[in-house]
Amino acid sequence: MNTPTPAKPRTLLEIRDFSLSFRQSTQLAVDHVSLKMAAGRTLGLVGASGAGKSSIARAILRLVKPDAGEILFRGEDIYRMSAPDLKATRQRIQMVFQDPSVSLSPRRTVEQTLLEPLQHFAIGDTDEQQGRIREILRTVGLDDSTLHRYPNQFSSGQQQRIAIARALVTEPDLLIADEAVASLDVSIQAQILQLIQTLQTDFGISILFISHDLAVIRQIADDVAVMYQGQLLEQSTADKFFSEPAHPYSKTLLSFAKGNTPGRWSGDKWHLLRGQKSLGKRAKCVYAGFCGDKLDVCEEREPALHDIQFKNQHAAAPHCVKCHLYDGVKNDDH
Amino acid sequence: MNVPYLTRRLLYGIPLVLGVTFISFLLMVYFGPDKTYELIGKNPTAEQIKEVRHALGYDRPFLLRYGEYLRELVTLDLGISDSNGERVSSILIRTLPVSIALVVPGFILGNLLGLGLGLLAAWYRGRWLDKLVMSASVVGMSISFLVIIIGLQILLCTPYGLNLFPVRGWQVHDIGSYLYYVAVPTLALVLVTLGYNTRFYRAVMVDEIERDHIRTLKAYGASPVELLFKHVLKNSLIPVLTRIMFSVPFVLISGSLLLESYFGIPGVGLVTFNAITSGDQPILKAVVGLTGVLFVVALTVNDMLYGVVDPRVTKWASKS
Amino acid sequence: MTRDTWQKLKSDRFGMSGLVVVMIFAMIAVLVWSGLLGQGWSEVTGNRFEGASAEHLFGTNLLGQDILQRTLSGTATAFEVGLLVTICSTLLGTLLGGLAGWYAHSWVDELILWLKGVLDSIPFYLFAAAVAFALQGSPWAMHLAMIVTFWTTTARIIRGEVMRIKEREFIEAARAIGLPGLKTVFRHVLPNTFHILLVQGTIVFVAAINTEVILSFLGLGIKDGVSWGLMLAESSQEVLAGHFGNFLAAGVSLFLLLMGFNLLADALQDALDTRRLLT
Amino acid sequence: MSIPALKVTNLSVWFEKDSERLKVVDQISFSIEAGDATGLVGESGCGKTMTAMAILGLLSKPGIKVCSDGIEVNGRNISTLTTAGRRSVLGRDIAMIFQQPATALDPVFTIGQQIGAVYRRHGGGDKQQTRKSMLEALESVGFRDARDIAASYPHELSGGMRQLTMIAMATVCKPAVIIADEPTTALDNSTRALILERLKHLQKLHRTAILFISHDLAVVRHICRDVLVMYCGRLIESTDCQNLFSHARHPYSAGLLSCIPQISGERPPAIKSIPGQLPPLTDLPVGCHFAPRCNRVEAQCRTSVPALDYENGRGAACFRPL
Repeated sequence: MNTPTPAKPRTLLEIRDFSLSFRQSTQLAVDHVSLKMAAGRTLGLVGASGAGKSSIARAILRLVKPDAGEILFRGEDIYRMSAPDLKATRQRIQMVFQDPSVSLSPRRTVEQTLLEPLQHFAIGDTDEQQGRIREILRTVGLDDSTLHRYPNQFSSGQQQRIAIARALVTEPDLLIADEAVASLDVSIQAQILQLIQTLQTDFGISILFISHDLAVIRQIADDVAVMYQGQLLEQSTADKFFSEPAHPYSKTLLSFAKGNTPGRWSGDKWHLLRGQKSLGKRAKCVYAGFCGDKLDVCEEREPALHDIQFKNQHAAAPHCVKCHLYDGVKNDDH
Repeated sequence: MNVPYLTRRLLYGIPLVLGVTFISFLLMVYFGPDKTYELIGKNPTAEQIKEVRHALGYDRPFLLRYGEYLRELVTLDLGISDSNGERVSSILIRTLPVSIALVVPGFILGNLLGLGLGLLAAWYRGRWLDKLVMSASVVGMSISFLVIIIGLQILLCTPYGLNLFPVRGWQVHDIGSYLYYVAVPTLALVLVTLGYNTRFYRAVMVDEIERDHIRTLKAYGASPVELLFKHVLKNSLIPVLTRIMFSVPFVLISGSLLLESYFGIPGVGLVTFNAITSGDQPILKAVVGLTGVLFVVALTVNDMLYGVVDPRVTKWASKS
Repeated sequence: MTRDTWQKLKSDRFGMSGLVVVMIFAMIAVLVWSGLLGQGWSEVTGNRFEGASAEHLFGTNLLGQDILQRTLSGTATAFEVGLLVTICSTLLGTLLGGLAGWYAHSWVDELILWLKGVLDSIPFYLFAAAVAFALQGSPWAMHLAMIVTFWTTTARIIRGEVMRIKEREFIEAARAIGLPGLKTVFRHVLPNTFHILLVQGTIVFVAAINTEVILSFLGLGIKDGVSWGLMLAESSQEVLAGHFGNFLAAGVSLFLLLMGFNLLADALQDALDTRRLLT
Repeated sequence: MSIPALKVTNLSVWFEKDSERLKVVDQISFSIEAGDATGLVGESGCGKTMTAMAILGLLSKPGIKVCSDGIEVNGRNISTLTTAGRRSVLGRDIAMIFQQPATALDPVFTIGQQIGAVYRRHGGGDKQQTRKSMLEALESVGFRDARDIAASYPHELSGGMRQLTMIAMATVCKPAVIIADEPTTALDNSTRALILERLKHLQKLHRTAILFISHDLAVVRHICRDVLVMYCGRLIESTDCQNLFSHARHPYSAGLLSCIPQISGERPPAIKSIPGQLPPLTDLPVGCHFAPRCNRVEAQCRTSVPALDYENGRGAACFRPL
């Protein structure tokens, strides 16, 4: 669902050369990633589990200590903000998690859960707060009777709606959804995706939608960014990505999603592709170990993130790819 | 067995031993009974007090006295008992075997029975056998150790009951007399620990039986015997081992304390009992120190056995 | 939430009978504290070892004191010891266990685990004896010794639970809006450990009463008052001579109260089955 | 008509808690021919795993009742066997693959020991023969280094590799039927495609009948010929995959299909969803359980239960099928 593109597409969030290592280890969970998010659009962040998607989400919420780089929200770096600015920023960025059964505090009523952010950010007086939480419940399709019950009295679909309501109650500019529908059944997943789509059109809210499921991303995202072992390999618009994926890994991801298999027949023996084993010495390009179009340079030099302009491309949503195949390409000759 | 894992477990034990000995030193020696007045008698002069205190070493710096206490423990030169002037180490050497002979049968029986009943109750959980075992163990847990001892004594050792066994004493010179004297204390020890053991082993077994891999085994036709004795037992060996290793020091000291003091059996327990009631400090000091060390040894041996039983442990050696 | 746990508890016959027994003993304790019952336990009102009679329902002991009065007053002592030790040790266990769990694998955690390890490895009765010496036989030595060592099991369980809760997404959500640590702990962590404290409390209560009996036998227990432990200690000599009054009165009362608490603890454990509340 | 590899007739499972009876599986009947793969599809709580466990007789907990008019493997009714009799069938004639590879294997025994035990338990032969067939089973699922895998412990393998060892265990005695309960749900895309490939390959090799349980219709389409759709414990549609995806006859199946997001070059239409909520087991609606959420509901839908009637091989339990 493409929202009417605003006149001047502001960049809401920009991640510049951001690196973050796993707890108590030097291995990088996020490996100098650069990423831009336009206001009012939904960016789908895809990749296998362990690619660093959730780490980026927690980095934006400043829940981690980064190794390098900066994250600019409305032009200001989150990691260098003063306490009051940080508090104001945290009001504008909210998150929804994967497993609804554990994202709500079990011993507190829905009313207490919804009121907590309002009280914490001191938004409006008690009457206004009561009105706001009732209105937000209606927006996510629940009625007032929900308020006085406990999370374990709801189905997983309703629990996720309550979690979304809690994220929306402070009217954030950016909503981060970390695998928000991954653990839901198909029919409930569809209801939640419908809800998110109405939020996009009615609220014009920017969403960072993290998922390993390309079909869900196709349904919900305006732009797509692909992560692999902590690195950003490609970012482009959804239409472009699903019709002409640039990076070899993007092509493999799409073929897996369509059910093709990573094995090869030789005689009657069926050879299993080895698991995620990298090429012995740390190949410069992180995907070299599996890339069908690998060049020699891929093992010597790490590819740069090439910016590739397309003819009718949306200004705020760049199209770039981190691959030596595009070293020579300056403009769109596809 | 990779050595770094073992050494780390041993190092982990050092602060524990230091902690135990420090606290026992603090309570037993530093704040312990002050013997100067016993030695001096009526209205002594300031000068005499100072001189006696110096002789007893009370005026030396705190850490030095603690160091002194540690040296005693390490070299097993534990000083002389106040009550009968015998060397503490020789008392312990004489009485420890008696305590071990007293406690071991009850300890083994209590755990084996507990394991068996726990296994039965776990396999038939929810059915009548499980309910029977559980309610019996609740009754077992609700009877205090002292009540069991006195009750058994009435039943088995007095004319009001069967009067088959001795009320007190320990004239053991051969197997016959050993069984004769150890029967009632062992029965008491088993009865008091059986309830707790059964419930603990049942909980461990139920936890193991409900694991996914047991369901897989059932789905591939494994018989209950193979399931229980090969898979469930081996997987629950760790919690079982931990419990046995950790209860060794306690049953040896606290268990024997009551049994020996009540049945008049000359083991470490009786010595400790008399030391408590009469305030014989060197003995208390020694027993606490030794139990602490025994506990740490049990802790380390237990961690080492982890490695043997569970292949996952030695690789990651997670710090529990 | 608590309404359906109460329903579940009511449906458990054993649990209910346990609760009733505990209530009866609690009533007796309250009556004794308020001076309506069991006051004359120390007066010599009969001669030695009288059998059960209208005047002395349970007969009299060595000194001619009425055993019934002593048993009733013993009930109050049992609750005194039980409640004091349970409340203090559970609070201490929750505080230290919570701290160790919240700051898992930090020096705070290591320190508390070390302290727990040390206290666990000192044989309790010797520790109680040492504390009694250090406090020159004050009547509270026993209680202090129990409190200082009984908190360790509660702390271990609470530490594990807090570490599990800490990883839950609803805690991450609280941190994401910048909720201060303390508020998060008291609003989102501790309420989820309440059910454990209830069960652990009943277990510690039983342990406290059992320990008092043995400490009294060792002469380290109740000093200025009567307790079932003292009565049992007395009975150990009288029993051989065929006087079972003290033994039966104290033994049966102790058994009934412990049985009541154990049944209640089991019923609470099932009713508050954590698997159901917090998968 | 050859004897079906697996034939289930009127299988029901219910919980009995004091007076209440909660029906979890309601009169399920179906059959699978040798060499065929049938999908059992439905959302969580519809009773598909319960059906599988009931077929294998693994629901022997107090309070759970199972009854059927026969569960036949290669024509032999296993539901009436004694427990010892059934134990000889489980793993030899009918095997099961579970969803969570992380916990499905015993952590303190090696892979070789566990697969060998299944072979030996079913009278496989002496030590050498057991080891040989165990290694063969591991090679047949694609492990070139079978000996290393056999010597390793479950925690040393990745999720995907562990699931492959489960498939090796399932096929070591070459059973007539394999029930796979969501074998790929806990795995990511690349490993998922790999496991499905292995199952299809082994199915053709040994002409094994596969009952493939899943909540993911796309996965079922990839591996199964026929498909059964379950809702609230009842079979509401039984057809082949082509027909289900092109022309589902039951409103719930159609609704389920429209909910699945598609990967397409151009921008997909707005997503559709099924209105309402899955009814709780404690108060299932009378008559057709889907009635409250169905846009084709009639009076009789709320009173009587539609039977699963077939029309040229395609069955739907609905009074007004699409």
